[in-house]
Formats: sequence, structure tokens, C-alpha cells
Amino acid sequence: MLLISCPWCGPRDETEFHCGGEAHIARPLDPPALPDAAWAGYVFMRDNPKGWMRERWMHAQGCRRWFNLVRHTVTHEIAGAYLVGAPLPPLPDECP
Amino acid sequence: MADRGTTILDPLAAAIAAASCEEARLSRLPLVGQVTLRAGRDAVSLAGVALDLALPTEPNRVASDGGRAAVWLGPDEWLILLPRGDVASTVARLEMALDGGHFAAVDTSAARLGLALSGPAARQVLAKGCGLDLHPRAFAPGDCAQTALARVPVLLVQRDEAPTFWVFVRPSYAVFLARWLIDAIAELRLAPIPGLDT
Amino acid sequence: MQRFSLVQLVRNALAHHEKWPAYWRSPEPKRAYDAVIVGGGGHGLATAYYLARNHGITNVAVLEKGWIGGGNTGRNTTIIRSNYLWDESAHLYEHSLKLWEGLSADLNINVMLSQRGVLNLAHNLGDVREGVRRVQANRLNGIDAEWLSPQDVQAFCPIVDIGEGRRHPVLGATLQRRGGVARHDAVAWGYARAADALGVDIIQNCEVTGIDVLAGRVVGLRTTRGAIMARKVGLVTAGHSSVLAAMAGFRLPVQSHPLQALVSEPIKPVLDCVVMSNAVHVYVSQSDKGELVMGAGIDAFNSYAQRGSFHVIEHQMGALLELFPIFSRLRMMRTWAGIVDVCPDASPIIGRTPVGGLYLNCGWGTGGFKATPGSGWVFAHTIANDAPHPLNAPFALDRFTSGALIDEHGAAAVAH
Amino acid sequence: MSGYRLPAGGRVDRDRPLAFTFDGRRFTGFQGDTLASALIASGERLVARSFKYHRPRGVYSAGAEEPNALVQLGAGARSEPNLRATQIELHDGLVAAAVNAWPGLRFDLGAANQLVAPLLAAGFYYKTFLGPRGWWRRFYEPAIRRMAGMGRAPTLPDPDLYDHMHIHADVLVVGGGPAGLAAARAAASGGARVVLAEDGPLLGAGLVDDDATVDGVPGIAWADEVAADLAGRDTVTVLRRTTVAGLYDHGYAVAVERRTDHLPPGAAPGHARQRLWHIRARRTVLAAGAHERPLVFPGNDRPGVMLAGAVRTYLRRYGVACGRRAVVFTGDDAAYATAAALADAGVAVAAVVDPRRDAPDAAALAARGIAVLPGHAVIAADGKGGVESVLVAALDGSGDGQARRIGCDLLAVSGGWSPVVHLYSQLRGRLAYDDRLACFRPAGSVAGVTVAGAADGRFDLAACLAAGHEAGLAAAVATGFPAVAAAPRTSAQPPALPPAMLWDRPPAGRGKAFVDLQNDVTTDDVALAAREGFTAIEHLKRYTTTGMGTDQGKTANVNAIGVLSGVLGRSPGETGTTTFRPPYTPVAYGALAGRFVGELFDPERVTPIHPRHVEAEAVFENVGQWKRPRFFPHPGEDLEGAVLRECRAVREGVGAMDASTLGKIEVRGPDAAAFLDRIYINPMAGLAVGACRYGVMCREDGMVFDDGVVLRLAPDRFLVTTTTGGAARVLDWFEEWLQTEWPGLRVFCTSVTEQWATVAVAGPLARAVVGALAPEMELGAADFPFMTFRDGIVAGMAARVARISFSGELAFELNVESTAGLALWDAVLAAGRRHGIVPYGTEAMHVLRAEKGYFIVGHETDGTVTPIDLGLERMVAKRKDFLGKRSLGRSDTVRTDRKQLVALLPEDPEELLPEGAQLVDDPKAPAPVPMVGHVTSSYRSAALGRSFALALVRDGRQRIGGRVFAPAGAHVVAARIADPVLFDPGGSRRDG
Ligand SMILES: Cc1cc2nc3c(=O)[nH]c(=O)nc-3n(C[C@H](O)[C@H](O)[C@H](O)COP(=O)(O)OP(=O)(O)OC[C@H]3O[C@@H](n4cnc5c(N)ncnc54)[C@H](O)[C@@H]3O)c2cc1C
Ligand SMILES: NC(=O)c1ccc[n+]([C@@H]2O[C@H](COP(=O)([O-])OP(=O)(O)OC[C@H]3O[C@@H](n4cnc5c(N)ncnc54)[C@H](O)[C@@H]3O)[C@@H](O)[C@H]2O)c1
Ligand SMILES: Cc1cc2nc3c(=O)[nH]c(=O)nc-3n(C[C@H](O)[C@H](O)[C@H](O)COP(=O)(O)O)c2cc1C
Ligand SMILES: [Zn+2]
Repeated sequence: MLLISCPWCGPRDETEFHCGGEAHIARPLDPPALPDAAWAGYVFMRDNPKGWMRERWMHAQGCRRWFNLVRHTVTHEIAGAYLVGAPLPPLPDECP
Repeated sequence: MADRGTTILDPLAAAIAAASCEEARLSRLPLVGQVTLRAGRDAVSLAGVALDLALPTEPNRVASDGGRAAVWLGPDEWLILLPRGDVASTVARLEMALDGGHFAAVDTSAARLGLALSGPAARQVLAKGCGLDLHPRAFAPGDCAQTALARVPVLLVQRDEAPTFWVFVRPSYAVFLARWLIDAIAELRLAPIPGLDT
Repeated sequence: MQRFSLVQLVRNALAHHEKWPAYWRSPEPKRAYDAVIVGGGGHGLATAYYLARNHGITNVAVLEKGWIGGGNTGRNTTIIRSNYLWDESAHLYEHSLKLWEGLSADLNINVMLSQRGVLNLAHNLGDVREGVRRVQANRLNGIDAEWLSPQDVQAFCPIVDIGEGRRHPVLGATLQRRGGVARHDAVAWGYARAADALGVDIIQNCEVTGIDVLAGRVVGLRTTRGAIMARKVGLVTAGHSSVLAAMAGFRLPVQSHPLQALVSEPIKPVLDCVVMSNAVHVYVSQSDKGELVMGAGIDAFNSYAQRGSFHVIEHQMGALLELFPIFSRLRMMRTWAGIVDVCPDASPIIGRTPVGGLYLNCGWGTGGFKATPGSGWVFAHTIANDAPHPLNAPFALDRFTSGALIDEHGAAAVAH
Repeated sequence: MSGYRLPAGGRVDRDRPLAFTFDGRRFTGFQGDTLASALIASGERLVARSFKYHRPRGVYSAGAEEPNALVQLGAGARSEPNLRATQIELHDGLVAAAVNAWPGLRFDLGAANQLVAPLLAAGFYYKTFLGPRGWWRRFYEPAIRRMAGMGRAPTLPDPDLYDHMHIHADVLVVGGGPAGLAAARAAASGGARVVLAEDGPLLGAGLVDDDATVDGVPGIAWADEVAADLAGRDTVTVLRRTTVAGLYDHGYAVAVERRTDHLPPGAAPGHARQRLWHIRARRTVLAAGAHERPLVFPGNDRPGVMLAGAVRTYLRRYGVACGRRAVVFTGDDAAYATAAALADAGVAVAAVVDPRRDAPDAAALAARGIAVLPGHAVIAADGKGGVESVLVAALDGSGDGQARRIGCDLLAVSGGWSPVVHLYSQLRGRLAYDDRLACFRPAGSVAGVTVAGAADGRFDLAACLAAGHEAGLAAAVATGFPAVAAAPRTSAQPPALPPAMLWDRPPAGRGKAFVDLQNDVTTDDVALAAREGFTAIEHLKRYTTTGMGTDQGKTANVNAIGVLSGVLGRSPGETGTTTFRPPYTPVAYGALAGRFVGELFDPERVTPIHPRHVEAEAVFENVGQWKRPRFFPHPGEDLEGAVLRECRAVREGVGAMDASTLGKIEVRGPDAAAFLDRIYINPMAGLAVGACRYGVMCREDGMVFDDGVVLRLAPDRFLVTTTTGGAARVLDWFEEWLQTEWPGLRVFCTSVTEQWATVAVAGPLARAVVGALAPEMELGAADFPFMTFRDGIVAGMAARVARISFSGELAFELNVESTAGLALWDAVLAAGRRHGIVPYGTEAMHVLRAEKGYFIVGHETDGTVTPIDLGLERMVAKRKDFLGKRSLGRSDTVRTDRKQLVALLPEDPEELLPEGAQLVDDPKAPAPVPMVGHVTSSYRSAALGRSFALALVRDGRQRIGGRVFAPAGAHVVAARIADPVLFDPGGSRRDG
């Protein structure tokens, strides 16, 4: 059971949260202009990294805010949480 | 209109009263007025002025004042608890004060029912179904939290050092939650287990 | 290959079992192969076997980063059935089930296929509609399927509590009598042994770390045991498919999640069928060794850790006792997890990729064990012919572009 | 000496004898005994039969690692299989029986398996039972199943209670031995919140086996002092009889407290029998000790062969001698203390056999007349029921080269120690093989976890105390508390010599040498597996089943690794371990479920009007967690009768329905209209204040996701209604888009689902009923048109009234505060009485809407249906984008032959199509029969005077008027395809 720090409410059990998968998938600005394959890329294709991952979570049973986490998909270590719209934090194994 | 209010917990009144014991007293809170206030950054302080009650901006804190309280629900969301009769006028005052700002004040007086649990074993009772750290070091009077109790979404407010907790719950879940609480309290009235000293 | 039989067993017993050969050789990897299969799970090994057996392609290696069968093949609850909703799935899984029915003989190893029947319980009116819909579709597709009333359920599996007073009473169930379970490890070992006998190299402790692509075609692989050239490469790495796709430069509509399972202590037989429930969310069978084998839903987050969160197990046990109150004093002995490759439509991807000569078989998620023989069969066909078998044509990657998804959520919402 | 109980000593209460039965025979023991100690004290050597060969087995250990002594405890509904006798605290009247033995423990027919043992080598079942086809399932498998399994499941539901408890700690200490006690004491000293969990009933119990002093007093007295100190602190929670079963991410631990199992059944009525603790700790100290390891040699499974440490424990803790004449066979120093303790207790020690060339303490033992045989090994243990003698030989073949036979009834063995790394390893803490100590010990780090004491491979008391103390202090400091305790001091001396293992030397004697006692895995099995290619340790485990028993190989695994490594000529470190998994020891499902069983299994949601539905004896339906009245049968009425009556009432008179479960969301802000335009497939921005509009929303894949009516309350305020099941989903959907994709939109959403209770009044007479309740409201069709709403007073209550109809009839939806819901319902029924008002349930509602061709999300849709498939093409906005719109233009979604919503009219109007039925064009076609669609809803209609259905049919709209067939087994129903709106297609009835 992960312990996730909501940027607002602090550490809470994983069960209070809803996981929204990969973060920073931007909705295309002009969907009709996209070829089918590009649209499929937005709707279905996902990074699914083995290692550090930026992902979205929502504090469903608490403040109901969405936020982002940097989490390792092998160790489950959480490097930190950041707000939607905040600048992209580097991943812990990325050179600065 | 308040006098006409009935709640789904009414039929459980006797069972709730009977469940209480020295260590943990369970009761129904009287119906209170509730206003859910959503306010953008521009509207927070104005809302405080209109309410004459500063909204807590520190997460999971409650600001109280006489018969009213402002409960932090989210960075742009509060629950204002107030006498039922004051709801309409308060909403109107907010609408006036915040006119043009980004906000929403919605009467949700009937969208949650309150239970009170107090007594030295109150924490232990809640801890049977709540993963929140309820220790006084972590959750003190004036603190609040939206969380899950017995897998039901609740709003917990820690009132005093008795300790007393208010448990607000959606009416649809109230019967289940009350039954669960009654069940959780039951062991406090039993003779202790021989050979178990914890 | 030394044949397995009772006679051989007796003969070897007299020789103190000192004459048994290895199930498979452990050769050093060659510099080049006609085809390399990445992933030594059941699907990968079956693919290699059918490449050799059905298509005569024997210069084949299976590369496995750990020990064969150590992925989801070795950690699944072994439920086998073919009662899927949509025609495309039903035909694929039914082909697989037919292969299962002859598999012990084909591979000359007892895979302990036990067709003891799979019940899918319905607990609300929506479940009932879905159940009837699936049973009818199955029957029209020539797949055995029955709809049971609550009383029939009770008769078929007396220890299930269908109780009216319960929170989620049983309103009926689908039953596939030909469904059941099998011995998962034996499947991997059996395919490995049979493939090895046809000349396939099974190479363990060999992790693929890079895929070399030249002018849009795969040319070889980099591995922890050196570079290996290959004209054709099949990726069959289940939970790791996205990682390998990334090596080849494309993304997949796949997410890797932990799926947990657990066993009880061994007890004398109490449950002689497989029971699955979607609304109450648990599935359980009893193994030949006596443990109750069970599983439930996936963990919510992406993970490659082969372990999940405790609350998932805890939830599931309430569900177990809702169905089987008599199990309360039995005990959970071991829990574990596998990394399942979940597709948006809960159906697999089998076919070509944007890279020439590179083929993909993944997305089986929570339910691909049952497909092992069929999957290997059609994937071998796809690799050998550079074109899909009719059975897997609908399961191409480009269905996510066209929108022709094969959404099995309704009928398969409970993981299995 | 009566039986094997020593005249004095031990921590048992000799004044409190306890009667118990084992396998149908009566015994007595003392308060403080375990079932195992009491059986040994009574001279019972044979307590169990092994899994495969049904070999006689005795108690082997004194704790959680016990492989042999599994029993069926209790009777009837409280019967429980496979409990370890070494951990069962004795109570008066305890009933236990052997498992896996038939007809009895002494004469067990299963033992016949030993005759064919040569055939039953590892993996034999893969090689045989291959044919004839069908025989496996019919004959072989049932036979194997009957042989397998250990104890039996109860046949009745469990009468006991279980519950859960959450606790947070700064420091969790696992294990109440010297290391754990020192850690807890140090951690707690500065005020940190500490939880100490100990598996056994006593803290520091192991110290009674040791002669050393701690802080100047006997170890056990020191433990009592520490226990008292901890008990005196309100920041400390000491949990005894509590097993930490699993360690999970981020400081989460799960522990099982056995609260009443030490008492006779039913002695603590009402109390939870077991409690599952959910512990969240900022730091964890693992001080779980070490398990002693067996030595592997032929006959090593005979009753009377026991772990040396356990022999000492039975002597010192329970006052029980495990034999009368003992041989100690050890590759490790610790067992010398056992030899001494045996001698102290008056047990003859025939020899101490030590494979190491230098034996420690040989002189001291020799002085007591005990022969020490260094460089020797036991090469066989022989005897009929149990050990009667052992064969001892010099390892280098020296002496006369002859093995010598030594008579004994107890063989105490020790092959060194395996640190209890289970919890550490569950979190993937790295292990390394320690050549000197011949064990795997922690060699990596796990965030927030410290391993201390024997669990870390520190086997002497001084080191254990020091490590525990340091770990406790460090944990306190790390969590922000001062370090104030002083380190405990002890007189204990470290062991002199490292242990020796004999893995690389195959046992010389004949007979089976067991690696895994519970699963009957022998050294021959290991060798066979290696020969057949199962050289990966995980393959070995699965092929031989080593370590897969109820003990999970606590005594077996390292030996298996060692033997395999010996066979392959590599080091155990190269072989590595198998994966450690939760739980540490098995956990009852009841404890895992806790109170979430029966009534409390799944939270139940009810509307404010629910009590009335119960009084009316409604039949309920589960809709998600909600309980909704499905129909209101009159006495003697069945579903069909009730529903026809309810429907007729709505079509011809008036009906009332509780619609409170529908989701309601208030959407407010300057951009609210623009936001809803992006959500719904149809435009919302142009909706007039005071008006309502039906809307549908899609996921980004273009499939229908939810629907409902939108009310515009003000230019910047909307009330969105959703399906019952969709309420939470839709609110989440809104918040997701607002917070993550469109934070610039100024919109706030507030859930008001439970603020309002909703009663729908529908039927030609609805206006009369509502008019009576709301005399001041103009209800005429002109003043109050369809798809508008009004705020006003209904039955004296503030209400919002909307003219929305899901039945096609004149209808009013009355919304009041949910606290007034019951009063509103009563008022509606009272006002409606003169008009014959009828309460109706979800089933009638479904029929009524289906007659009108209205779909229901979840009935007609299954995640694969687009709005266009449902015939909503005209609703789909052309000029705006909305979620999912782009997906509607993909090649598969623009196909014209997709399945489309139509109605079906069975050619026999009496015939009901089964919901879910598949539709075909040619019912006589051979399988696989092409299917063209399926029935989504099917009913009998009072209004139509016939049966009808809704269906999704391939190219259905083009096929209206055509025929399809629904084969239901041999019986085939023929039906005509029709436009989905069967009733009042002109919509003339909605204004009354
Ligand atoms: C708990 C659980 C329960 C399940 N229950 C059922 C069930 O009841 N019925 C059912 O039908 N299905 C079930 N499944 C699903 C089923 O197990 C899988 O779909 C199926 O086993 C997949 O087989 P596979 O051969 O594709 O994958 P795997 O067996 O996972 O094989 C993939 C292999 O690829 C290897 N690999 C990965 N990366 C590399 C690399 N870079 N280089 C080399 N090798 C690599 C892995 O080590 C692994 O051995 C369950 C799954 C789980 C986890
Ligand atoms: N001479 C030797 O070679 C040798 C070898 C091993 C141990 N020892 C002695 O044993 C002692 C070791 O001290 P220690 O404190 O490290 O270990 P310990 O064995 O004394 O204590 C460990 C405690 O942890 C408990 N425990 C284990 N797993 C648990 C779990 N999952 N949940 C709850 N409780 C659990 C056990 O019941 C036990 O009481 C020392 O006195 C040492 O001298 C000696
Ligand atoms: C069908 C099935 C039955 C199993 N039965 C047992 C068992 O009887 N005893 C046991 O210890 N483990 C059993 N396991 C679990 C394995 O020990 C192991 O946990 C699982 O294969 C995952 O591997 P891992 O834990 O090594 O990662 C079983 C696994 C499966 C898939
Ligand atoms: Zn929060």
C-alpha cells in the first residue's frame, strides 16, 4: 500500500487516491485536423516506462485535486509530487 | 422547514443511543446548515469578509466562530457549517459580495449528515476502519480531513480533547456507517479478554 | 527426446532415476538465427515450437531474461476457458482450447488439463443480461456454454452460498464445462522440451537490451549474452512489451500493472470447479495439491515490481467469504504478483509492427494463459508468413487507429 | 520423571493442569505449554504424517518454522486445519487431531505410498497419466487429489469474529527478542511512538534458554524489566501473539494478533478472535531472529530428530525433555549449550557429533562425561517408530573407517542458522551469501528499514543487544526524537567457531535424506531435478515443490540451495534464494476480511425514502451500491403482474417513482456553458435559463459514457443530472478536464446528488396530483412547457419542479431537500390517492422508457456503442468539438453497417425474447452461426398489448420491417425489426 503525499493534504494511503496514468498528455488543439493515427496516439498510446515515471493521481477521497507524482515503477519509490501546470521536474536519474 | 426534516438515521436513534458507553459515546448531530463554497483565489478573502469568518487556507483546518465553522475541503473549497436558518441569507450575502468573481456557493445542508463520536476510546473505534493517523500529535482539535471510514467517504472534524469527532457522511451511506460504528463500539462494553493486556 | 510414459518411469525408477536427460539443452547463443523469440513464457515457447513443428523453421532461439516460465506463465491462476463474447475472441480462444485438449499427447508431458468447469456468477440484473448474451453467443459459435439458475449453481458447486439474504445474492451463472485449469509450469517446460527436441535453442539468463533496426527492418538484438543477428524477431514479453517496443522505437497502447494472486494452505478437496465472480470480484479454484488458488483485480498503478498492495488482497477476501463463508478459518499461505500487459479493449495484440521483420504478441493482460497454445500457433503462422493467420488478423495493432476494438471488458471484467 | 516432564523448571504453571485430547486420546499439560510441549511431555513422538509418503513424523522445532507437527485444531464450525502444534497455546479442553492420516495416525494407509516411492520421484506426474484420453480427469486426477491436501476445511460458517485496526508509529519493531526489546526500549526512550510486535505470548522468551546476564540480571528478568518499561509508556503499543505477516511499500506492515486463541473456544464472547493490524511506520526495525537449520542425512525425518535449539527450548521454557538418551549432531557452536542443558536436566548425552575438525568446548563437555566426536557426522538415523540409534562415521574415513552405531531416542541437530530475512526480503531487500556463517543475510538497504540481531546474521547475544539498541536509537533520531537510553550490557560470549555445512558431501548412508520435511523432498529429488535441467533455484522449487508447503521452507530452503549447489559444484551464493513473499506465516481469511463480511461486506446506499419502500415490501435491486425498489408487488403478485400493473397506472392514471439516486452536479462559473459544450455531444450553450435539455457524453474513444438532463439555472449555473451509476464517474470526469486540461476555464462543480430527493410523478393524471400539492404553481402546458423547470412550493416545501419525462407521459420531477424526501413521498401518495396513484419501481420505469425507444446506458450500451449507433445522429453537434468527436470519424466508426438501436416485435406477441439473446438471419445455419445483433432489453408491454424488445442490430435502421431470429436452444423466436419508438411516436402524450 503506497503512501502518497497529496500536495495539499499530506501523506495518505493509496486507497484514498485514483491513479490516472501517464501525465502530461496534452489534448490535441485541433482534433479534426489530425490523421487517424495521430489521434490514436493521443487516445491510446502510452509511455509505460520501467523506471521513473511522471503520472497523474487524484485525491479521490480527500481534497479531490489532481496532481502529478514522480514514481519509480520498479521500486515504487516516490521522488515527489507537483501541481498540475507546474514546470516538469527532472527525473531523478536524468542528468541536470 | 427544519422542523419537518427527517433523516434516514431517525429509525436508528434508539440503537445509536444504546450503543454508546463510557469510553465511546455515539450520537446524531442536529441538522445544521451547510454551504459548499468554491472560490478562486480572487474570491477567498472577499468571502471571508462576507461571512465574517476567515476561511482557513491551511489544508485540513477548521475555523470556528460561535455557532459557525468553515471547514477546509480543498484548496478552493470549503464547507461552511452554520445554523439552518442562516443558509439562505448567507448564500445571498456571498453572492452579493463575490458578484463577478469566480466562485460557487451551494446549499448542501441536506447532502451530509453528522454523527458525533466522543470519549477516550473514540480514536480506537475510528481506527478500526480509518487509515488516517488520528493520534493527537497528528490530528488535533481544529483539524479536519476528508477520508474513508469503513470504506465510506467521510468528513472528519476533530472538535475537542475529549476527544470528540464529528463524522459527516452522505445520507445514503449513513445507515451503513452507523451500523458499522455501533458494531465497532460493541467490544468496549465487554469484559476484557483474560491474558490479553494490550 | 526420451518419451515420457509409465513404462519409462518404471524403467528409470529401477535405475534410480539416474538416466533421465535434461528437458532442454542449455546451449550458448549462436551468432545468428532465422527467427528469435524474445520472452520464454508459455506464449514464446509455444511460438518457437509451432514455428518448428508447423512451419519447419528450426533455426530458432528463445531468449529469456530469467528462467523460462518465470513470468506470468509461472504466476497465473491457470483458468482456461473459451467463452468469450465477441466472435473474434471466441474463435481464437476456442482454437486454443481445442489445442489444450490434445496438448498432453502432443507435447508428451502431462500438463494436467483439468476440465472441471468454470462458473461465472451473476449478482445483479446487468450481470444476468451479460451472462445470457455471452452464453448465447458462445453456443452460436459452437462453444459449449450453459446458463445456470441459482439452484443449478448450488447443485453444481454446493459450497457456494447463493443465499438470498446476502449482500450480493447469486442470480445465476454461466458455465463452461470444458473450461478448467492446467499445470502452468508443465506447459512452459513441455513446450520447451518439445521445441528443444526440434532443434530450437532455449537460452536463459539472456536479457534483450536493444533492438537493431536498419532501414525499417529488424536485423538483430543486443543481449546480456552478446549480439544476436536475426531475420525475424517475435516479441512475446507480456508485461515488458512496452519496454521492448521502446527499444524498437514505437509505443503501445499497453499499460503494465501488477496482478496479484494467492494460495491457501493445502486442504483435502472441497471445490471441484472454478468459480469466478465479477460483481463480488474474486475467482477461485482448488489445485491438485490441495491449495485454493485465487486472484482478483489488478493494482491501479503501473509497476514492474511483481508485487502489489495489500488492500487489494484484503478486499478480495471479503469477497471470498461472501461466496464461501466456510473458508473463513482457512489460511492464506502465499501471495505474489505478475506484471500484466493491459490493453484498452482487454484484447491482445498479435501481428506485425511498424518495423519490418519484427512481430508482436502482447496485451493478454489478465487472461492469456488459456490462450497459450492458440497464441503460439497463430503467432508462429504470422512470423512464418509475414502475414496474420485469419484468427489473429482482427487483433492487429492498427485496430486502435481504425477503431475496430474488440472490447471484452463486459464479458471479462473480472481478471483471470 | 513422569513421562518426559522434568520435575522442575520451565515457564509453565504446574498448579494449573490442563486436559486436552489429541487424535482422540486424552492428555494433560500445564498452563504455559504449547500443544507440542505437552505432547512431548506426554511421550508422544509420532504426531504427524508427511505429505507425500505419509512417513511418521514428530515435533521438529519449537516455533513458526515447524515443518512437521501440523494438526487439525478444534471441532465443528471452529475446526481449523494445518496449525502448527509448536505455536498452539494449550488451553483446557483443547481438541486436536493429526492431518493427512487415514484411518489414523498410527495406522495410516497412505503410508503404502512408501512402497512405490521409487516411482514418486520429483515430477513423476508430468511423465505419466498421459492417456488414455479423459482418464486423467476421470481417474488419475481424482485419486491424486484425494491423496493431496493436508487438513480439512470446516463445513460450517465461522462463528467467530475478526476485526481490523489501523495504527501509526514513528518506529515499528518486529520481534520481541533481545534485539527487538533493546530496539523498542531505545526508540521509545525519547518519546517516539513505538509499536512492538512479537509473535509469541511472551517478550524475550528466548532469553530463558540463555545463561547470560543482561544489565546485571538474568536475561529473562531484563526482558521483564523492559516489558514493564514499555507497558508504562502511553506512546508505546506492545502487541504480543502478533505476527507481522507482511511488509509493504512505504512503511506499511500488516500484522495478525491472535486475541482469544489461547483461550477455550467461546471464552471471550463478542470479542474479535483475531485482529488484523494495519501499521504505518516511519521507520521499521526488523529483529525477527534466526531459524536453526537441519542437517541432511538419511533418516533425518524420523521422530526424535529435532532441532538442537528447540530441544533446549523445551527443556528451559517448558521443563520438558525430548528424550532420555540423546545424541547431538551439530556443525555449529550453539548446540553445545543444548548438550550441556540436556546433561543438566539429567538426560544422558551419548555423544556430540561435530563435522568440524575443531570442536569448541570439547573439554568442558568431556569433563561431564560427554563424548565429543569432532570431524564426524551422523550418516543415518534408524528406528521403527522413531529414532532408536544413529550411525556415526568419521568424515575423512579415519579411525577404523567403520561407522559406529550409537543408541539414542533423541537426535538434536543443528546446521547453523538462517536469519529471518523474510520481511526484509519481501520488499526486495538484497541478500548475500555469507560464506563464513553459511547463511544468506541482508546485504542491501530498504528505505526506512533496519535489520538487527540474529535476523542480520549476528548470532551472539551481545551483538544482538547492541545492534537492536543502535537501530532503535537511530530510528528515534531519524523521526525527530532524542536518543536517551543507555546500551544494555551482557555477560554473554560470542560463538567461537563458524558453522560447517555438509551440502557438498552427499550423504553416505542409505535411505532417504530429506531436504524439505513437509513436502517430502529428498536429496535424490534435488539431484534428479538438477539432472533434468532444473538448475535455476526457482525451477528446482517448482519441480520438486521444495519450500512450497505451509512452512514455506523455513527449515528447508537454504538446505535445498546448498544441496543443489553441491550437486552443481557452485556456491550457494551463485545459486541464490527463491523469492520471499507475504505472509510470513499463514493468515486466516476471516482475519483478512475482518468485519467486512455479511451485512457489512459492502456499504449499502439507500435513499431518504427507503424506509417507505421497505414498509411497502418492495423487491429491491442492487444498482452499484444502491438499493433501488425494482417493483412493488401486491400480495400474490409476481414480477410480471406487478410491472404490468405499475406500467398501466402510469399510462392510464398516475404513478410515483423514487428517482433520488440519479446523480446531480451543479456546474457554475462564467465558462460553465462553454465547458458543457465541450463535454456533451450536443450544444448546451444556447439553452435558455429555466429550460432543460437532454444530453449525451462520450469518452475520447467516441463511445457513449453517460447521459442525463441539463437544467440551466442561471446564465452561469447549470444543474447536470447523470445516471445512478454514473454520478461519481461524471463528476470525476468533469474535475479531471477542468483541473488538468482546461484549468483556464472558470467553472466550479459541486455534487448535489444527496442534497436533493427526487420523486417523479408521471401519467395523464400527474397534473392533478402535483396541482393538489402545489396550488400556487401554474402547471398548464402553456405556462409550464415540457423541458422547463420552476422553483416553488410543493406540499409546503421549497421544491424544484421539472417537466422531464422518461416515460413519454405527462410527468413532473419533484425535487426537495433530501431531509424532506420522505415527507414529499408521503404527500405525493396522499394527494394521489384519489387518483389511484401507484408507486412504481425501476422495472416499470425500464418498460416505459423502452416503449418510447429511450436507451439506458449500460443496457443498450456496453462501451462499444456510439451516439450514432443509438440513432442520435441529429444530436451530434456539427459545428463544435466535444470529447470523443474525432473518434466518430475513424474508419470503423463511420461504417454504415454498425450495430444500431432498433425495436423488435416477436412475431408471436405473447413471446418474450430473452435479454441478451443473440440475433441471426439464418437460424438453421451450422455453427459458427453469423450473429447480426443482440437483445438489450425485453419486456411485456401493457400499452402495446404485446411483448417487445430493444436490440442492437447490424445495419438495423436499414432493415426496419425485416425479420431476425433469436435461437434459444432448439426454440427459435422470430421477430420483426421496428423503429425503436413504439409508443406514441408523435409525442402527443407528454403534455397530458
Ligand atoms: C496473477 C495472475 C493471474 C492470472 N490468471 C490467469 C488465468 O487464470 N487464466 C489466464 O488465461 N490467464 C491468466 N493470467 C494471464 C497470463 O498469465 C498471461 O497472459 C500469460 O501467462 C502470458 O504469457 P506470456 O508467455 O505472454 O508471458 P510471460 O509468461 O510473462 O513471459 C514473458 C517472458 O518474457 C521475458 N522477458 C521480458 N523482457 C525480456 C527481455 N528484455 N529479454 C528477454 N526476455 C524478456 C520475461 O522474463 C518472461 O519470462 C494471469 C496473470 C497473472 C499475473
Ligand atoms: N548461538 C547462536 O549461534 C545463536 C544463533 C541464533 C540466535 N541466537 C540467540 O538468539 C537471540 C537472537 O536475538 P534476536 O532478538 O535477534 O532474535 P530472537 O530470535 O531472540 O527474537 C526474534 C523474535 O522475533 C519474533 N518474530 C519473528 N518473526 C516475527 C514476525 N514476523 N512477527 C512478529 N514477531 C516475529 C520471534 O517470535 C522471536 O521472539 C540472541 O540471544 C542470540 O544469542 C544464538
Ligand atoms: C497455480 C499456482 C499454484 C501455486 N501453488 C503454490 C503452493 O502450493 N505453494 C507455494 O508456496 N506457492 C505456490 N504458488 C506460488 C509460487 O510459489 C510463486 O509465488 C509464484 O509462482 C510466483 O513466483 P514468485 O513468488 O517466485 O515471484 C503457486 C502459484 C501458482 C501460479
Ligand atoms: Zn488532498
